[in-house]
Amino acid sequence: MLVHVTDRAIDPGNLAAAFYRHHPDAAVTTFSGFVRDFNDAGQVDSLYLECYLEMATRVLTDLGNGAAQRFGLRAWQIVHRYGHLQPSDPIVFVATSADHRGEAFAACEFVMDTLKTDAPFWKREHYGEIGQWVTVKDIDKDRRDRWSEKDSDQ
Amino acid sequence: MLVHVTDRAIDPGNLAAAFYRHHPDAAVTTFSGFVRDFNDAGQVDSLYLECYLEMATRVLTDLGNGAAQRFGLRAWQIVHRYGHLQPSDPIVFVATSADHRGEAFAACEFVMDTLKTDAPFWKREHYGEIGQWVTVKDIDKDRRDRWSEKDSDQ
Amino acid sequence: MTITVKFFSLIREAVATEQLTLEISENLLTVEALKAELSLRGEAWEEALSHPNLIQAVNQRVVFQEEGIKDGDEVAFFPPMTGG
Amino acid sequence: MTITVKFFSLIREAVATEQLTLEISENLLTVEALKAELSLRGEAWEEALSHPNLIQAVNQRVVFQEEGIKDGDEVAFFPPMTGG
Repeated sequence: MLVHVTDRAIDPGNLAAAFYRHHPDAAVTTFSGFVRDFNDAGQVDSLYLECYLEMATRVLTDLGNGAAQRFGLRAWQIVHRYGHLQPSDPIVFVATSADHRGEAFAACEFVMDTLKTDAPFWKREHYGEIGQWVTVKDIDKDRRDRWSEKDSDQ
Repeated sequence: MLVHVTDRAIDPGNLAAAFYRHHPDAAVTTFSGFVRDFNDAGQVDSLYLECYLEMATRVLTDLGNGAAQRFGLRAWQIVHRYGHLQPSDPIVFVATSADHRGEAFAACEFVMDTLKTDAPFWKREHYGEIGQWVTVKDIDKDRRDRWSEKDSDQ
Repeated sequence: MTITVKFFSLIREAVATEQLTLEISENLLTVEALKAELSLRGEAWEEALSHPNLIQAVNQRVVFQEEGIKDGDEVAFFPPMTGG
Repeated sequence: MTITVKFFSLIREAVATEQLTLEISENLLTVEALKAELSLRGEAWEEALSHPNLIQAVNQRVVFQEEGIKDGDEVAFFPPMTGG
Protein backbone atom coordinates (compact mmCIF):
# COMPACT_ATOMS: atom_id res chain seq x y z
CA MET A 1 0.00 0.00 0.00
CA LEU A 2 1.53 3.31 -1.04
CA VAL A 3 -0.34 5.37 1.55
CA HIS A 4 -1.57 4.06 4.86
CA VAL A 5 -3.18 6.25 7.54
CA THR A 6 -3.94 4.27 10.68
CA ASP A 7 -4.74 4.56 14.37
CA ARG A 8 -2.88 1.29 15.04
CA ALA A 9 0.79 1.18 16.01
CA ILE A 10 3.18 1.35 13.06
CA ASP A 11 6.57 -0.41 12.89
CA PRO A 12 9.10 1.54 10.80
CA GLY A 13 11.61 -1.28 11.11
CA ASN A 14 9.28 -3.78 9.45
CA LEU A 15 8.17 -1.18 6.91
CA ALA A 16 11.79 -0.35 6.02
CA ALA A 17 12.70 -4.03 5.79
CA ALA A 18 9.82 -4.68 3.40
CA PHE A 19 10.57 -1.60 1.32
CA TYR A 20 14.27 -2.46 1.00
CA ARG A 21 13.37 -6.04 0.08
CA HIS A 22 10.88 -5.06 -2.62
CA HIS A 23 12.78 -2.09 -4.06
CA PRO A 24 16.53 -2.80 -4.28
CA ASP A 25 16.92 0.26 -6.50
CA ALA A 26 20.25 2.05 -6.71
CA ALA A 27 19.37 4.53 -3.94
CA VAL A 28 16.79 3.97 -1.21
CA THR A 29 16.03 6.40 1.63
CA THR A 30 13.73 5.89 4.61
CA PHE A 31 12.70 8.32 7.33
CA SER A 32 10.72 7.83 10.50
CA GLY A 33 9.58 10.40 13.06
CA PHE A 34 8.94 9.40 16.66
CA VAL A 35 7.04 11.17 19.46
CA ARG A 36 9.38 13.39 21.48
CA ASP A 37 9.32 13.26 25.24
CA PHE A 38 10.12 16.98 25.35
CA ASN A 39 9.12 20.26 23.74
CA ASP A 40 10.05 23.91 24.28
CA ALA A 41 8.01 23.91 27.50
CA GLY A 42 9.49 20.71 28.98
CA GLN A 43 8.30 17.15 29.49
CA VAL A 44 5.62 15.62 27.21
CA ASP A 45 3.69 12.67 28.66
CA SER A 46 1.53 11.76 25.68
CA LEU A 47 0.33 13.00 22.32
CA TYR A 48 -3.08 12.98 20.67
CA LEU A 49 -2.93 13.23 16.90
CA GLU A 50 -6.26 14.20 15.38
CA CYS A 51 -6.85 13.33 11.73
CA TYR A 52 -9.25 14.19 8.92
CA LEU A 53 -8.91 10.68 7.59
CA GLU A 54 -10.37 10.87 4.07
CA MET A 55 -8.50 14.08 3.32
CA ALA A 56 -5.24 12.77 4.82
CA THR A 57 -5.23 9.77 2.51
CA ARG A 58 -5.96 11.99 -0.45
CA VAL A 59 -3.30 14.61 0.41
CA LEU A 60 -0.61 12.00 1.08
CA THR A 61 -1.40 10.16 -2.15
CA ASP A 62 -1.16 13.40 -4.16
CA LEU A 63 2.05 14.26 -2.30
CA GLY A 64 3.68 10.90 -3.05
CA ASN A 65 2.65 11.01 -6.70
CA GLY A 66 3.90 14.58 -6.99
CA ALA A 67 7.25 13.66 -5.42
CA ALA A 68 7.56 10.64 -7.72
CA GLN A 69 7.09 12.84 -10.78
CA ARG A 70 9.26 15.71 -9.57
CA PHE A 71 12.21 13.55 -8.46
CA GLY A 72 11.84 10.62 -10.85
CA LEU A 73 11.22 8.06 -8.10
CA ARG A 74 11.05 4.35 -8.82
CA ALA A 75 8.97 3.66 -5.70
CA TRP A 76 7.64 5.43 -2.60
CA GLN A 77 5.57 4.80 0.51
CA ILE A 78 4.01 7.03 3.19
CA VAL A 79 2.55 5.64 6.44
CA HIS A 80 1.07 8.02 9.04
CA ARG A 81 -0.27 7.25 12.49
CA TYR A 82 -3.08 9.10 14.26
CA GLY A 83 -4.84 8.79 17.64
CA HIS A 84 -3.27 8.47 21.07
CA LEU A 85 0.53 8.04 21.19
CA GLN A 86 3.24 7.81 23.83
CA PRO A 87 6.80 9.19 23.71
CA SER A 88 9.04 7.09 21.41
CA ASP A 89 6.02 5.81 19.43
CA PRO A 90 6.57 6.11 15.66
CA ILE A 91 4.33 8.76 14.02
CA VAL A 92 5.30 8.67 10.38
CA PHE A 93 7.31 6.55 7.94
CA VAL A 94 8.40 7.66 4.47
CA ALA A 95 10.45 5.66 1.96
CA THR A 96 11.68 6.67 -1.50
CA SER A 97 13.80 4.92 -4.10
CA ALA A 98 15.50 6.32 -7.20
CA ASP A 99 18.39 5.74 -9.59
CA HIS A 100 20.52 8.32 -7.79
CA ARG A 101 20.85 9.17 -4.12
CA GLY A 102 20.31 12.92 -4.60
CA GLU A 103 16.78 12.30 -5.84
CA ALA A 104 15.97 9.69 -3.18
CA PHE A 105 17.12 11.99 -0.36
CA ALA A 106 15.46 15.11 -1.77
CA ALA A 107 12.14 13.38 -2.37
CA CYS A 108 12.07 11.89 1.14
CA GLU A 109 12.82 15.26 2.73
CA PHE A 110 10.33 17.03 0.43
CA VAL A 111 7.57 14.63 1.46
CA MET A 112 8.34 15.14 5.15
CA ASP A 113 8.57 18.93 4.88
CA THR A 114 5.32 19.12 2.94
CA LEU A 115 3.22 16.75 5.01
CA LYS A 116 4.14 18.66 8.19
CA THR A 117 2.08 21.64 7.02
CA ASP A 118 -0.20 20.24 4.31
CA ALA A 119 -1.55 16.94 5.65
CA PRO A 120 -4.63 17.27 7.90
CA PHE A 121 -3.26 16.14 11.26
CA TRP A 122 -3.29 18.16 14.46
CA LYS A 123 -1.04 17.42 17.43
CA ARG A 124 -2.19 17.94 21.01
CA GLU A 125 0.53 17.45 23.63
CA HIS A 126 -0.33 16.39 27.17
CA TYR A 127 1.73 17.07 30.30
CA GLY A 128 0.07 15.88 33.47
CA GLU A 129 -3.44 17.38 33.47
CA ILE A 130 -2.59 19.97 30.83
CA GLY A 131 -3.25 19.48 27.13
CA GLN A 132 -2.26 21.96 24.45
CA TRP A 133 -2.60 22.06 20.68
CA VAL A 134 0.74 22.35 18.95
CA THR A 135 1.06 25.43 16.74
CA VAL A 136 2.87 25.46 13.41
CA LYS A 137 6.55 26.17 13.86
CA ASP A 138 8.16 28.89 11.75
CA ILE A 139 10.92 26.47 10.85
CA ASP A 140 8.35 24.05 9.42
CA LYS A 141 6.85 26.84 7.29
CA ASP A 142 10.34 27.82 6.14
CA ARG A 143 11.26 24.25 5.30
CA ARG A 144 8.03 23.85 3.35
CA ASP A 145 8.66 27.08 1.47
CA ARG A 146 12.15 26.02 0.38
CA TRP A 147 10.53 23.63 -2.08
CA SER A 148 8.13 26.24 -3.46
CA GLU A 149 11.01 28.59 -4.19
CA LYS A 150 12.63 25.82 -6.18
CA ASP A 151 9.35 25.34 -8.03
CA SER A 152 9.34 28.92 -9.22
CA ASP A 153 13.00 28.79 -10.20
CA GLN A 154 12.27 26.11 -12.73
CA MET B 1 28.72 -1.85 15.95
CA LEU B 2 28.92 1.72 14.62
CA VAL B 3 31.08 0.82 11.63
CA HIS B 4 31.13 -2.56 9.94
CA VAL B 5 33.09 -3.29 6.76
CA THR B 6 32.47 -6.81 5.53
CA ASP B 7 32.74 -9.12 2.53
CA ARG B 8 29.58 -10.96 3.62
CA ALA B 9 26.12 -10.02 2.34
CA ILE B 10 24.51 -7.15 4.25
CA ASP B 11 20.76 -6.80 4.89
CA PRO B 12 19.68 -3.14 5.05
CA GLY B 13 16.16 -4.19 6.06
CA ASN B 14 17.41 -5.94 9.19
CA LEU B 15 19.89 -3.15 9.86
CA ALA B 16 17.17 -0.50 9.56
CA ALA B 17 14.80 -2.50 11.74
CA ALA B 18 17.43 -2.81 14.48
CA PHE B 19 18.41 0.85 14.24
CA TYR B 20 14.79 2.04 14.45
CA ARG B 21 14.19 -0.28 17.39
CA HIS B 22 17.23 0.89 19.35
CA HIS B 23 17.04 4.58 18.49
CA PRO B 24 13.44 5.84 18.52
CA ASP B 25 14.72 9.42 18.45
CA ALA B 26 12.58 12.22 17.08
CA ALA B 27 14.01 11.93 13.55
CA VAL B 28 15.65 8.84 12.07
CA THR B 29 16.95 8.53 8.50
CA THR B 30 18.34 5.45 6.76
CA PHE B 31 19.90 5.10 3.34
CA SER B 32 20.98 2.08 1.37
CA GLY B 33 22.72 1.85 -1.98
CA PHE B 34 22.35 -1.22 -4.19
CA VAL B 35 24.38 -2.45 -7.16
CA ARG B 36 22.97 -1.08 -10.42
CA ASP B 37 22.41 -3.39 -13.35
CA PHE B 38 23.31 -0.56 -15.74
CA ASN B 39 25.85 2.21 -16.19
CA ASP B 40 26.50 4.81 -18.89
CA ALA B 41 27.86 2.06 -21.16
CA GLY B 42 24.95 -0.36 -20.70
CA GLN B 43 24.40 -3.63 -18.84
CA VAL B 44 26.45 -4.50 -15.74
CA ASP B 45 26.68 -8.21 -14.88
CA SER B 46 28.64 -8.03 -11.65
CA LEU B 47 30.73 -5.74 -9.50
CA TYR B 48 34.00 -6.26 -7.66
CA LEU B 49 34.52 -3.83 -4.81
CA GLU B 50 38.13 -3.73 -3.65
CA CYS B 51 38.79 -2.46 -0.15
CA TYR B 52 41.71 -1.26 1.98
CA LEU B 53 40.10 -2.75 5.03
CA GLU B 54 41.98 -1.19 7.95
CA MET B 55 41.82 2.27 6.40
CA ALA B 56 38.14 1.90 5.47
CA THR B 57 37.18 1.16 9.07
CA ARG B 58 39.21 4.12 10.26
CA VAL B 59 37.87 6.57 7.63
CA LEU B 60 34.25 5.54 8.20
CA THR B 61 34.64 5.81 11.98
CA ASP B 62 36.11 9.30 11.65
CA LEU B 63 33.36 10.22 9.19
CA GLY B 64 30.57 9.04 11.50
CA ASN B 65 32.07 10.80 14.50
CA GLY B 66 32.55 13.97 12.46
CA ALA B 67 28.95 13.87 11.24
CA ALA B 68 27.71 13.26 14.79
CA GLN B 69 29.52 16.33 16.02
CA ARG B 70 28.66 18.55 13.05
CA PHE B 71 24.95 17.68 12.97
CA GLY B 72 24.35 16.90 16.65
CA LEU B 73 23.40 13.27 16.05
CA ARG B 74 22.06 11.06 18.81
CA ALA B 75 23.15 7.88 17.01
CA TRP B 76 24.63 6.72 13.71
CA GLN B 77 25.74 3.58 11.90
CA ILE B 78 27.69 2.87 8.71
CA VAL B 79 27.91 -0.59 7.13
CA HIS B 80 29.87 -1.11 3.90
CA ARG B 81 30.23 -4.23 1.79
CA TYR B 82 33.25 -5.22 -0.28
CA GLY B 83 34.19 -8.16 -2.52
CA HIS B 84 32.14 -9.69 -5.33
CA LEU B 85 28.58 -8.42 -5.74
CA GLN B 86 25.66 -8.94 -8.12
CA PRO B 87 23.13 -6.39 -9.38
CA SER B 88 20.57 -5.53 -6.66
CA ASP B 89 22.98 -6.55 -3.87
CA PRO B 90 23.17 -3.92 -1.11
CA ILE B 91 26.55 -2.12 -1.00
CA VAL B 92 26.18 0.37 1.81
CA PHE B 93 23.84 1.20 4.69
CA VAL B 94 23.88 4.47 6.65
CA ALA B 95 21.56 5.43 9.51
CA THR B 96 21.42 8.67 11.51
CA SER B 97 19.16 9.89 14.29
CA ALA B 98 18.71 13.38 15.70
CA ASP B 99 16.25 15.62 17.52
CA HIS B 100 15.20 17.28 14.25
CA ARG B 101 14.74 15.87 10.79
CA GLY B 102 16.90 18.50 9.06
CA GLU B 103 19.96 17.28 10.95
CA ALA B 104 19.15 13.59 10.45
CA PHE B 105 18.70 14.02 6.68
CA ALA B 106 21.73 16.27 6.24
CA ALA B 107 24.02 14.00 8.23
CA CYS B 108 22.94 10.89 6.30
CA GLU B 109 23.49 12.62 2.95
CA PHE B 110 26.80 14.12 4.13
CA VAL B 111 28.07 10.66 5.12
CA MET B 112 27.05 9.19 1.76
CA ASP B 113 28.53 12.06 -0.26
CA THR B 114 31.77 11.92 1.67
CA LEU B 115 32.32 8.17 1.71
CA LYS B 116 31.86 8.03 -2.08
CA THR B 117 35.14 9.88 -2.57
CA ASP B 118 36.97 9.52 0.77
CA ALA B 119 36.55 5.89 1.81
CA PRO B 120 39.11 3.46 0.30
CA PHE B 121 36.89 1.31 -1.93
CA TRP B 122 37.33 0.83 -5.67
CA LYS B 123 34.58 -0.45 -7.95
CA ARG B 124 35.29 -2.66 -10.95
CA GLU B 125 32.29 -3.35 -13.16
CA HIS B 126 32.08 -6.50 -15.26
CA TYR B 127 30.08 -6.98 -18.46
CA GLY B 128 30.59 -10.36 -20.08
CA GLU B 129 34.37 -10.84 -20.42
CA ILE B 130 35.11 -7.15 -19.93
CA GLY B 131 36.02 -5.61 -16.59
CA GLN B 132 36.60 -1.91 -16.03
CA TRP B 133 37.50 0.20 -13.01
CA VAL B 134 34.91 2.85 -12.30
CA THR B 135 36.26 6.40 -12.36
CA VAL B 136 35.16 9.13 -10.00
CA LYS B 137 32.12 10.95 -11.33
CA ASP B 138 32.19 14.74 -11.47
CA ILE B 139 28.79 14.79 -9.76
CA ASP B 140 30.26 12.85 -6.83
CA LYS B 141 33.11 15.36 -6.53
CA ASP B 142 30.60 18.21 -6.71
CA ARG B 143 28.36 16.63 -4.09
CA ARG B 144 31.36 16.11 -1.82
CA ASP B 145 32.46 19.69 -2.29
CA ARG B 146 29.05 21.10 -1.32
CA TRP B 147 29.82 20.18 2.27
CA SER B 148 33.28 21.77 2.23
CA GLU B 149 31.83 25.05 1.01
CA LYS B 150 29.47 24.98 3.96
CA ASP B 151 32.47 24.34 6.21
CA SER B 152 34.15 27.51 5.06
CA ASP B 153 30.95 29.53 5.42
CA GLN B 154 30.89 28.80 9.12
CA MET C 1 -29.36 21.07 -1.21
CA THR C 2 -27.56 18.97 1.39
CA ILE C 3 -23.96 19.36 2.51
CA THR C 4 -21.76 17.91 5.24
CA VAL C 5 -19.66 20.22 7.40
CA LYS C 6 -16.75 18.94 9.51
CA PHE C 7 -14.71 20.67 12.19
CA PHE C 8 -11.29 19.67 13.53
CA SER C 9 -8.91 20.44 16.40
CA LEU C 10 -9.30 23.90 17.99
CA ILE C 11 -12.22 24.77 15.73
CA ARG C 12 -14.05 21.55 16.64
CA GLU C 13 -13.54 22.33 20.31
CA ALA C 14 -14.64 25.97 19.94
CA VAL C 15 -17.93 25.08 18.27
CA ALA C 16 -18.32 21.82 20.25
CA THR C 17 -19.28 20.07 17.03
CA GLU C 18 -17.56 17.38 14.97
CA GLN C 19 -19.90 17.20 12.05
CA LEU C 20 -23.16 18.69 10.72
CA THR C 21 -25.45 17.65 7.91
CA LEU C 22 -27.08 20.81 6.63
CA GLU C 23 -30.00 21.51 4.35
CA ILE C 24 -29.08 24.84 2.84
CA SER C 25 -30.71 27.14 0.36
CA GLU C 26 -29.47 27.28 -3.21
CA ASN C 27 -28.47 30.91 -2.46
CA LEU C 28 -25.60 29.78 -0.25
CA LEU C 29 -23.13 29.68 -3.09
CA THR C 30 -19.73 29.92 -1.44
CA VAL C 31 -17.74 28.84 1.62
CA GLU C 32 -17.74 32.49 2.67
CA ALA C 33 -21.56 32.57 2.66
CA LEU C 34 -21.64 29.29 4.62
CA LYS C 35 -19.31 30.79 7.25
CA ALA C 36 -21.59 33.82 7.59
CA GLU C 37 -24.62 31.53 7.98
CA LEU C 38 -22.91 29.34 10.62
CA SER C 39 -21.67 32.42 12.50
CA LEU C 40 -25.31 33.23 13.30
CA ARG C 41 -25.29 30.21 15.62
CA GLY C 42 -23.56 32.21 18.34
CA GLU C 43 -20.49 34.03 19.50
CA ALA C 44 -18.29 30.90 19.71
CA TRP C 45 -19.12 30.07 16.09
CA GLU C 46 -18.55 33.60 14.90
CA GLU C 47 -15.22 33.81 16.70
CA ALA C 48 -13.96 30.40 15.54
CA LEU C 49 -14.95 30.95 11.91
CA SER C 50 -13.43 34.44 11.74
CA HIS C 51 -10.02 33.25 12.98
CA PRO C 52 -7.39 34.72 10.62
CA ASN C 53 -5.58 31.36 10.28
CA LEU C 54 -8.75 29.35 9.60
CA ILE C 55 -8.33 26.85 6.77
CA GLN C 56 -11.31 25.59 4.75
CA ALA C 57 -11.52 22.55 2.54
CA VAL C 58 -14.19 21.49 0.05
CA ASN C 59 -14.27 17.81 -0.80
CA GLN C 60 -10.91 17.31 0.95
CA ARG C 61 -9.06 20.03 -0.91
CA VAL C 62 -7.93 23.28 0.71
CA VAL C 63 -9.70 26.23 -0.97
CA PHE C 64 -10.09 30.00 -0.72
CA GLN C 65 -13.34 31.09 0.92
CA GLU C 66 -14.64 32.27 -2.46
CA GLU C 67 -14.90 28.59 -3.50
CA GLY C 68 -18.37 27.52 -4.59
CA ILE C 69 -20.47 24.88 -2.83
CA LYS C 70 -22.82 22.44 -4.51
CA ASP C 71 -25.21 19.71 -3.43
CA GLY C 72 -23.47 16.77 -1.73
CA ASP C 73 -20.25 18.63 -0.97
CA GLU C 74 -18.17 18.03 2.16
CA VAL C 75 -16.88 21.26 3.70
CA ALA C 76 -14.34 21.28 6.54
CA PHE C 77 -12.93 23.96 8.84
CA PHE C 78 -9.69 23.59 10.78
CA PRO C 79 -6.58 25.42 12.04
CA PRO C 80 -3.13 25.10 10.43
CA MET C 81 -2.01 21.47 10.21
CA THR C 82 0.74 20.00 12.37
CA GLY C 83 1.38 16.48 11.06
CA GLY C 84 4.48 14.37 10.79
CA MET D 1 64.05 0.73 9.16
CA THR D 2 61.15 -1.46 8.02
CA ILE D 3 57.95 -0.29 6.37
CA THR D 4 54.98 -1.92 4.69
CA VAL D 5 53.78 -0.68 1.30
CA LYS D 6 50.35 -1.53 -0.09
CA PHE D 7 48.88 -1.03 -3.56
CA PHE D 8 45.23 -1.04 -4.57
CA SER D 9 43.03 -1.15 -7.68
CA LEU D 10 44.65 0.15 -10.90
CA ILE D 11 47.95 0.80 -9.14
CA ARG D 12 48.06 -2.75 -7.73
CA GLU D 13 47.40 -4.11 -11.22
CA ALA D 14 50.01 -1.87 -12.85
CA VAL D 15 52.81 -2.93 -10.50
CA ALA D 16 51.44 -6.50 -10.13
CA THR D 17 52.00 -6.25 -6.38
CA GLU D 18 49.61 -6.14 -3.44
CA GLN D 19 52.04 -5.58 -0.63
CA LEU D 20 55.76 -5.18 0.07
CA THR D 21 57.75 -5.25 3.27
CA LEU D 22 60.75 -3.03 2.71
CA GLU D 23 63.99 -2.51 4.54
CA ILE D 24 64.85 1.08 3.69
CA SER D 25 67.63 3.41 4.60
CA GLU D 26 67.12 6.12 7.18
CA ASN D 27 67.70 8.62 4.36
CA LEU D 28 64.35 7.80 2.80
CA LEU D 29 62.52 10.47 4.74
CA THR D 30 59.36 11.15 2.74
CA VAL D 31 56.68 9.47 0.62
CA GLU D 32 58.11 11.36 -2.33
CA ALA D 33 61.53 9.77 -1.79
CA LEU D 34 59.90 6.35 -1.44
CA LYS D 35 58.11 6.85 -4.77
CA ALA D 36 61.41 7.75 -6.45
CA GLU D 37 63.03 4.64 -4.96
CA LEU D 38 60.18 2.34 -6.07
CA SER D 39 60.16 3.90 -9.55
CA LEU D 40 63.62 2.42 -10.10
CA ARG D 41 61.95 -1.02 -10.22
CA GLY D 42 60.89 -0.48 -13.82
CA GLU D 43 58.77 1.42 -16.27
CA ALA D 44 55.45 0.08 -14.96
CA TRP D 45 56.35 1.29 -11.47
CA GLU D 46 57.54 4.65 -12.64
CA GLU D 47 54.39 5.19 -14.70
CA ALA D 48 51.97 4.06 -12.00
CA LEU D 49 53.61 6.12 -9.27
CA SER D 50 53.79 9.27 -11.39
CA HIS D 51 50.07 9.21 -12.20
CA PRO D 52 48.70 12.73 -11.56
CA ASN D 53 45.69 11.39 -9.63
CA LEU D 54 47.72 9.03 -7.44
CA ILE D 55 46.70 9.14 -3.79
CA GLN D 56 49.08 8.17 -1.00
CA ALA D 57 48.28 7.27 2.59
CA VAL D 58 50.54 6.83 5.61
CA ASN D 59 49.15 4.76 8.45
CA GLN D 60 45.71 4.84 6.81
CA ARG D 61 45.51 8.59 6.44
CA VAL D 62 45.67 10.39 3.08
CA VAL D 63 48.74 12.63 2.98
CA PHE D 64 50.68 14.93 0.67
CA GLN D 65 53.81 13.33 -0.78
CA GLU D 66 55.96 15.56 1.45
CA GLU D 67 54.75 13.49 4.43
CA GLY D 68 57.55 11.91 6.47
CA ILE D 69 58.01 8.15 6.90
CA LYS D 70 59.28 6.43 10.02
CA ASP D 71 60.06 2.88 11.10
CA GLY D 72 57.00 0.62 11.18
CA ASP D 73 54.84 2.86 9.00
CA GLU D 74 52.28 1.49 6.54
CA VAL D 75 52.32 3.39 3.23
CA ALA D 76 49.65 2.85 0.55
CA PHE D 77 49.23 3.97 -3.06
CA PHE D 78 45.91 3.95 -4.89
CA PRO D 79 43.75 5.83 -7.45
CA PRO D 80 40.76 8.05 -6.49
CA MET D 81 38.25 6.15 -4.39
CA THR D 82 34.84 5.05 -5.67
CA GLY D 83 32.94 3.69 -2.68
CA GLY D 84 29.29 3.72 -1.70
